[in-house]
Amino acid sequence: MMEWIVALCLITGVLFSFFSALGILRMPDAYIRMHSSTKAGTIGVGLIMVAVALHFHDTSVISRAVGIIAFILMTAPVAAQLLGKSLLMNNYKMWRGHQQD
Amino acid sequence: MMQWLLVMPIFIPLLTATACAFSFRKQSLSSVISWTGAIANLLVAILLIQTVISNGLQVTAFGDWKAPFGIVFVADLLSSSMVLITAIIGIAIVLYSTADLRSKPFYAIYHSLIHALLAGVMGSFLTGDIFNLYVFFEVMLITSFGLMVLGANKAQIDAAVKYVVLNLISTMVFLLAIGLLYGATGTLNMADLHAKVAELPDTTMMLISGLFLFGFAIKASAFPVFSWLPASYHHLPSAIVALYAALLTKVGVYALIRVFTIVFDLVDSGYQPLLIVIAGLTMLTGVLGAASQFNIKRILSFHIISQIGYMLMGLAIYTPLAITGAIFYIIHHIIVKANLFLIGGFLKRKQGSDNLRELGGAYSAMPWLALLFLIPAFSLAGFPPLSGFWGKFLVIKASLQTEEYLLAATALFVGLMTIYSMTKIWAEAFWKPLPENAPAPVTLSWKENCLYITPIAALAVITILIGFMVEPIYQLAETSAMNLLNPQPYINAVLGGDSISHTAPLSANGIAGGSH
Amino acid sequence: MEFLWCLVVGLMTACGVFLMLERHIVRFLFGMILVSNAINLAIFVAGRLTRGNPPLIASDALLPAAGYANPLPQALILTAIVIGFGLLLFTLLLAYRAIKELGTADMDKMQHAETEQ
Amino acid sequence: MTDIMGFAINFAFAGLLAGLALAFIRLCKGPSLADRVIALDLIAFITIGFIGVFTIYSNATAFMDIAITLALVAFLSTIAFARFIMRLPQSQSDEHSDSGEKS
Amino acid sequence: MNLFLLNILLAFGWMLLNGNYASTDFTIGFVVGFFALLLTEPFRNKPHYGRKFLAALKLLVVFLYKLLTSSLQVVWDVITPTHLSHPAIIKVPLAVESDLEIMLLANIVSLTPGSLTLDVSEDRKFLIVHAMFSKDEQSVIDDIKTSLERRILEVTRD
Amino acid sequence: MSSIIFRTSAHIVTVLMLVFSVYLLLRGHNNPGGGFIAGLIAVIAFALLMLAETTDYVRQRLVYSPAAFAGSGILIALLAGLLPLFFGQPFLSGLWWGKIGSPLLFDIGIYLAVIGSVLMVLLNVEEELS
Amino acid sequence: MQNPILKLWLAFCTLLPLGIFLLIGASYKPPESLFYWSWIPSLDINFSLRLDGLSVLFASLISGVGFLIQLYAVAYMKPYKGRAAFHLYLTLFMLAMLGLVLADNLLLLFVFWELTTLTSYLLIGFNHEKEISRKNALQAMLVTGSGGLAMLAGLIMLGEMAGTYSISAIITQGTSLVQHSWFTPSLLLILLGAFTKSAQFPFHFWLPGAMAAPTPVSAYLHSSTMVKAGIYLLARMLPVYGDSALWFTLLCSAGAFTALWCAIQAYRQTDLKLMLAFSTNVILGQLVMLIGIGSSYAVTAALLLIAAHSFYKAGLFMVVGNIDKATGTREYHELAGLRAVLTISFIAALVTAASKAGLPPSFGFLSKEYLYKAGLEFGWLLSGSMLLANAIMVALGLLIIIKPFLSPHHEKAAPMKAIEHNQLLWIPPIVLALLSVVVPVALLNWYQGLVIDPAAAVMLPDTQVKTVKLWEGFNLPLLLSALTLILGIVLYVVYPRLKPRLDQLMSGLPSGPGVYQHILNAVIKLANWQTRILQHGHLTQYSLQFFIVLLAFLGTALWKIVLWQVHPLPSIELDLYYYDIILAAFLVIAAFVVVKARTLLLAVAALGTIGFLTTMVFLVYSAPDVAKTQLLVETLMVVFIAIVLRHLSAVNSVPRHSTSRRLVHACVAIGIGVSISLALWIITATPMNQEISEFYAQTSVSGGKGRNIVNVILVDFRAFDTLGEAVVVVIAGLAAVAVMAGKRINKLVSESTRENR
Ligand code: NA
Ligand code: NA
Repeated sequence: MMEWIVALCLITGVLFSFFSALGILRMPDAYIRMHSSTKAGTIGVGLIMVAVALHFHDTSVISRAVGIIAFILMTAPVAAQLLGKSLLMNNYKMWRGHQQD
Repeated sequence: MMQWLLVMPIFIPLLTATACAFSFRKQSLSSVISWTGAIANLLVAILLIQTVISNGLQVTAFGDWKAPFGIVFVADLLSSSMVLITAIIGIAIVLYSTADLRSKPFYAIYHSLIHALLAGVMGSFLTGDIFNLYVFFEVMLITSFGLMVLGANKAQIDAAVKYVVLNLISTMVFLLAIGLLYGATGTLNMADLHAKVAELPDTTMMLISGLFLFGFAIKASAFPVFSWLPASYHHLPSAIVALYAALLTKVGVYALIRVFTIVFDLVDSGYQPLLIVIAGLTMLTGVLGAASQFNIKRILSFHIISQIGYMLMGLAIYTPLAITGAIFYIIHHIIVKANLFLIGGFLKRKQGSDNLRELGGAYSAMPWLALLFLIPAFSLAGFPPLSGFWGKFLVIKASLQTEEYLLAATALFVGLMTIYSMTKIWAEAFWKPLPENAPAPVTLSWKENCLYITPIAALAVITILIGFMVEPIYQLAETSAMNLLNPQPYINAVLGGDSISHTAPLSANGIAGGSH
Repeated sequence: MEFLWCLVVGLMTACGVFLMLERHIVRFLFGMILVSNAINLAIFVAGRLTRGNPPLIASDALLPAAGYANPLPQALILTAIVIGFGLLLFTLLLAYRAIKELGTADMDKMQHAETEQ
Repeated sequence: MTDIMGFAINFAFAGLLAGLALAFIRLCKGPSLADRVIALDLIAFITIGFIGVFTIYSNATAFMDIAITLALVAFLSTIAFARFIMRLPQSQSDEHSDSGEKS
Repeated sequence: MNLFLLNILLAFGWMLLNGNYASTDFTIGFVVGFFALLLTEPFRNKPHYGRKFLAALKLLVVFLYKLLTSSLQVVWDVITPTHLSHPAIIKVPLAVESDLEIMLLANIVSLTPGSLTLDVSEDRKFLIVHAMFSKDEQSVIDDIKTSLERRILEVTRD
Repeated sequence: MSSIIFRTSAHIVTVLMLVFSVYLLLRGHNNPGGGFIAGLIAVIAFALLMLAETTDYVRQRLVYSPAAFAGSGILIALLAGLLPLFFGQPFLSGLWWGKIGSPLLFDIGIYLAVIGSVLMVLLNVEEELS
Repeated sequence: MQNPILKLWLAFCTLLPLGIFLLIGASYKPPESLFYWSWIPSLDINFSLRLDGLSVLFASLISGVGFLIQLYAVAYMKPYKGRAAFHLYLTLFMLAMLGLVLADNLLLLFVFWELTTLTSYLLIGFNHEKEISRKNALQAMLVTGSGGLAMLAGLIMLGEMAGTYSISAIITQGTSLVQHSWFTPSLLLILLGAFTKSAQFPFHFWLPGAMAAPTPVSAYLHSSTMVKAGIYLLARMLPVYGDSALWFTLLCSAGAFTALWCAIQAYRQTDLKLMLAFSTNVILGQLVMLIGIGSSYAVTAALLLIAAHSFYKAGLFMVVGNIDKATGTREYHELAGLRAVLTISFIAALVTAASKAGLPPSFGFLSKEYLYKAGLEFGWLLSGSMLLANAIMVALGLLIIIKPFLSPHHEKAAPMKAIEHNQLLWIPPIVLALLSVVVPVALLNWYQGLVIDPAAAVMLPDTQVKTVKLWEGFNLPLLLSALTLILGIVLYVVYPRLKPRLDQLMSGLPSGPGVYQHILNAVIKLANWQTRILQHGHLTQYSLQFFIVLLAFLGTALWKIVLWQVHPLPSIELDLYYYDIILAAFLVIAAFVVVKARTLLLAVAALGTIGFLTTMVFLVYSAPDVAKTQLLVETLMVVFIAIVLRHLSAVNSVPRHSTSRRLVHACVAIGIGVSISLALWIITATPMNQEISEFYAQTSVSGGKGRNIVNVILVDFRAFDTLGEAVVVVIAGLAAVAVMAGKRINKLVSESTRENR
């Protein structure tokens, strides 16, 4: 039973990661690519870590997996925010849509 | 006791370097620390060589992990005499820089780096582990980078770029060679490698030893991979270039000698004929390079290359006499070349230039300096009975014995051209009257003069002593050469773990006398 | 499986060497980084490869699990990586200084050292 | 290792490496500097995932420390790049502008 | 007081990392954490812990749910051949004030559907957000303010 | 760079990294880790802090100059090596008192040396170039 | 002479040769070993001095004439600035010369030989403010130095052939070495040394050039001592090499030609000093010829000529020195009526010139008689050449005496001043003039017993020489002497008409200094050319050079393996998973991207990717510590580059190499890469000895108290590496700050905060 859950987490996690990568390749502009990498990437890695934690059910591994998830949740948006800010500062042209002053 | 003594040549300079680094704000304090360290070094080196002479080869295994599992330091006659010479040069440079670089803002860092460099050099001499040799080479290399860029101007930065770029190539290849050697033999200890390398297929051995030869040839500035040296040395402050000239390339030669006797057998490696050609061309191109220069430091830099050729010649001939000659040559050259650069630096300080076209009148102005110049200059040129003659004599004799006539002829011709270069400096800087548009020489305080002249005079005295006390040094070099060509006692001592005596006791006063 | 990595080492070295021959000093540095990586990998490969069995000893054991990876090359590479880092860091800043001081990143235009003043 | 785990792991390796390829293409294509940094950041994420999968595959829990380390340091390089882009003059933030070379 | 709490948390984190729950490990973790805090002094205004636990849990659940849905939304846009998005950059007025609050909000905004924080205005009054599906800017702002900012305030304010 | 979001999170992340670095230092002997790795992580932690705040902020947090850290690191490593000599063992031999041993001291020395030297460069580069 | 120390020093320098002379005279009972100190026994180089018939002749000449020269120099050098140094050099030179003739060890002899070269360099260049002095000193140094170096090889060969470096031991082996394959080479090499030192054609030119030195130097070095070193060596080697035909041919032809050629040159000179210098060459040529002949008469003649020449030539040089002092010139045409001021010098000149011209009963006459005797034994060719050379000597003698001293003083001649109130200027030449007459007339028996017999015994161990007599009745040699005199007078008479013709005739011929300068220039040109080629200053070309050499190293070894199938190539074992291949492919692709990247940031990003990929490789193959370190280091590097990048890209764009050059680069790079692949593959295909790693695994817990073997290696088994590595990192930090900060280094390193600055 546990194996099935682990496998499920793994597969969905990898799928999210893959689509995240596909997203940054396919999406039309840098802002939207960041949406893709930040959200899908985070959840992808997060799910894989959940899979690892479930697979080993060992405190040290679980603590590390949780640590990684927490850390990614904390840092990924910050990184995206700084990149976004850099784009803003350079007056990066959006693919479409508009911008408030 | 041995456990203490063998590690001190590394420990003391590193400690001194750290202490100097901590005394940034007080120049005089860092001077005192630096002097103390240098003197302690010399004492340890003397003690070490005396122990080796009286008790034979000494080994210490760090962490008490016996070879080949741990790293060992091995002091045989060769390495301990190299350490002694290094310590002597260390003192000379430290004294000299107290006068020469006192006003510089990087004074304290400079002393720190000098001692780190000495640690690297002595570690390279003492280590019995090939990877550890790499580590000490890196200590040396990065320190030399640091010294090179201290207070650098435009030309010095350019010189540093060339020095760094080309030396990094050597470093990479050296590391690769170690990797391959380890992959082929499974060991890193040089004594252990001796037997394991012998089991390798010839071609594998040639492959790996070729990489070592290439890497060390760059360090030693052999033809055709010496370009880094004349491109960079002449822009360095004299004290630094004296230190480099004396030690860095010699470490390359030392490594070549070690590796191609203890680890690989030069003859078996298949590189002997090539090395003979390299040696000849190194001598020749170096000395011709010098003949076309007018800058004292640049002339001397090119002469480093040509002199390296003699040392390589000794190794290439690969007889006991030849290697004896090479070792003798190394000992002589370290002292003499350092001294010449120091004198060049003093001239520059006095006259503000080291271009021969802008110099002159030093003979009349400073007759004592003229005398002090003559000694190392004519020693380098190979005038008997000065030290340089004996090294030349030994390698030439060895080359005649092995019927390498062309090599002998080259060595003789290079000797003639060396005379030409040395007399050129003498005639232009000393004999020639000071050019009319040249500025008046700087007058130095009595104390400064002393600080400049003491190391110069001391090294000149050592040069003369080596020239006259040839026998003990010859004995030392010969015993070393014998031990290199017949390394079984070395291997037994290193792998057996106990220090055993395998050297015939030498008259200790000869060698110790040479150091005062 | 060593064969594959021998090939990779060679190709990475080739790329690195090519870059080290370019005129832009920063490209030289990139080449150095590549070659340095390749050589670390070479040492690793030379010590033979073992899949998925790090040289660690479990808390209740005295020996590592059978078929453990060769630890010595790992230690050597660690040393080599750190030393390489030091060298590269210095080279990077030297490149910076050279560009500032000499006004060019072109190594063939750096001709101040060997022209007679 | 059971069938389902075997499949999942193989799938994971393949998927992650495919993702890596896609991200790498974006890294090469740019066009803006930010695009490359985004791609590099994602490559770090994918590498973390790969390490996780490999930990399961090899049963060597020691590898998890690498994942943590990577999570820590990838952040720093992204930040450093972002700052680099911010500090560039506007004209240089786009294509090929930081090229040190003449074509 | 809160620093102390955080310190204890760090010590527990230490024990977790070690996978070892002896008192010595706690002590070491505490000391290490103490020095780490000493070096960084992270918080200027110190939030109260404890009673906010429930609110925090609620926030977490909402957040995880939103993260999942937002990811699916992105993935959908990625795998469908046409680009569905109508991006816009929007200024969201802020009710939160402290650094920690702003950070939390910004991060959560970035990880929830359709929005990505780009910056905080100089005067800390606005969050500059890139919205992916912004047919109506006000609805985006309202969503952020009601479902996220309010919950954060519940956690952080008395 | 003055982003509130980044600054605030950087402080948290730095603390976490420092804790993790000390953890790796102490556990390195039995698990992957050790002085170098731990030192580099600490450097990265401070680098983050430096990017979020200013170099002066980092220097003030450090109290002593990075060079002093580097020097004392080398000093500690040297002394850890020297210690066994007083017990009649060769340089760098392991001396153990329970779980504490001279190799650990040595590792701490390496740790400090790495932090000191890399931070020295980092802070100076940052100050020089910005 | 106010300075008492200087006074004392001059007295010492003067009395030292006198003391040595007296000591030699007092202690001489040949042959005996004077002194033995085992200097370098391992090399058979000993400080052994031996006084036999040959050395006693030279030693007493060196010390005796040396004493007179020092005496003369005290007066002559009075106005010179560095006179103390001058006497020092002269004394050192004398000691070196003495050592040379006394040494009983080939290498000891060489040591002194080179010391004479060195000291004479200092003496020739004594007037160092003048460029010509420096130039000619160098010329002498290089010419004699090159011969000396060749001789070194010859001496080593001789010593090796004989199995000993002791000269007396070699001499006792006699002609037995002739069988050895090194006989001829060593002969040629030693001759090269002797010929250069004794200024034989074509090396003769340095000797006249050396006249740039102050006159006492010329009188000493270039008449009686230094140049005779070569003669001494030849005389010494006569028992060893004398029997070979090559010896005879070479010495006779070189000697005869030198004598003739230099005689003609001497005849052409107008500077009195140069006349004497070239005539010294003539005597040296004759001496070489005599030793080449090596007969009993020849040896006798040589032993007479050596002493006779020393006396009259030193005397004449001093006279010329006095002329120079009195008038400020030595030009023949500017001198007249000197008898008025140089009365005593004139007497000395008269006697010594007579000896030079070979007028009876001078020493010169005696030696000339024996010269002709020796020459006549070998036919007319040798005798004829001797006759011509000697006739010119007569003409020179007349030239020196008649016009400068005897012609009346006139307006155009140089003004004169009296100098002979300083006795030291005329005592030495008078003593030498006296000796030139007294020895042949009164002391001939004594000379025979003390010098000729023992010396001949050394040179010709098997032959008894005849007793020398001043008057042997009318015979062929006497006739030749008379002929010489007549021819000499004729040459003197036709001098004003012949000289311009000769000058015209010889102006087209290459001169010695000209050829020397040509060779030197050619070498310098070659040096400049090779330096331009090798040290061109283009860094990337240096790198390319280095890599090509590396490729050559790798290539040769691999060539042997692959093409010659030295050992069979291992088969390719593929134990791979698909992710291995993908990782490998990515690594290579990323590396290519770095190469192809047109922007620096792309290259950096690709490098970062390579960092991640390598991490994965280390992970896959069980190296967690390495993976972590790689990751951290790579990231830090990227951060540093990102900080610096802004400043790196904001520079003038850098052009690329030409396409063809880059093609070469690509070939070299691929060659190196492929070679490394092959090498690594060949090595990894064999099983590995993992003994050491097994030891680590076994002792990690028990000995190292750690469970992470890699870390135990780092901090225990190989902790010393780690210490070195930490040192490297710290110094790299210092160096990096230093290179960046330039002169502000101290501040940057020492202060903890910026406020303190
Ligand atoms: Na050198
Ligand atoms: Na190490």
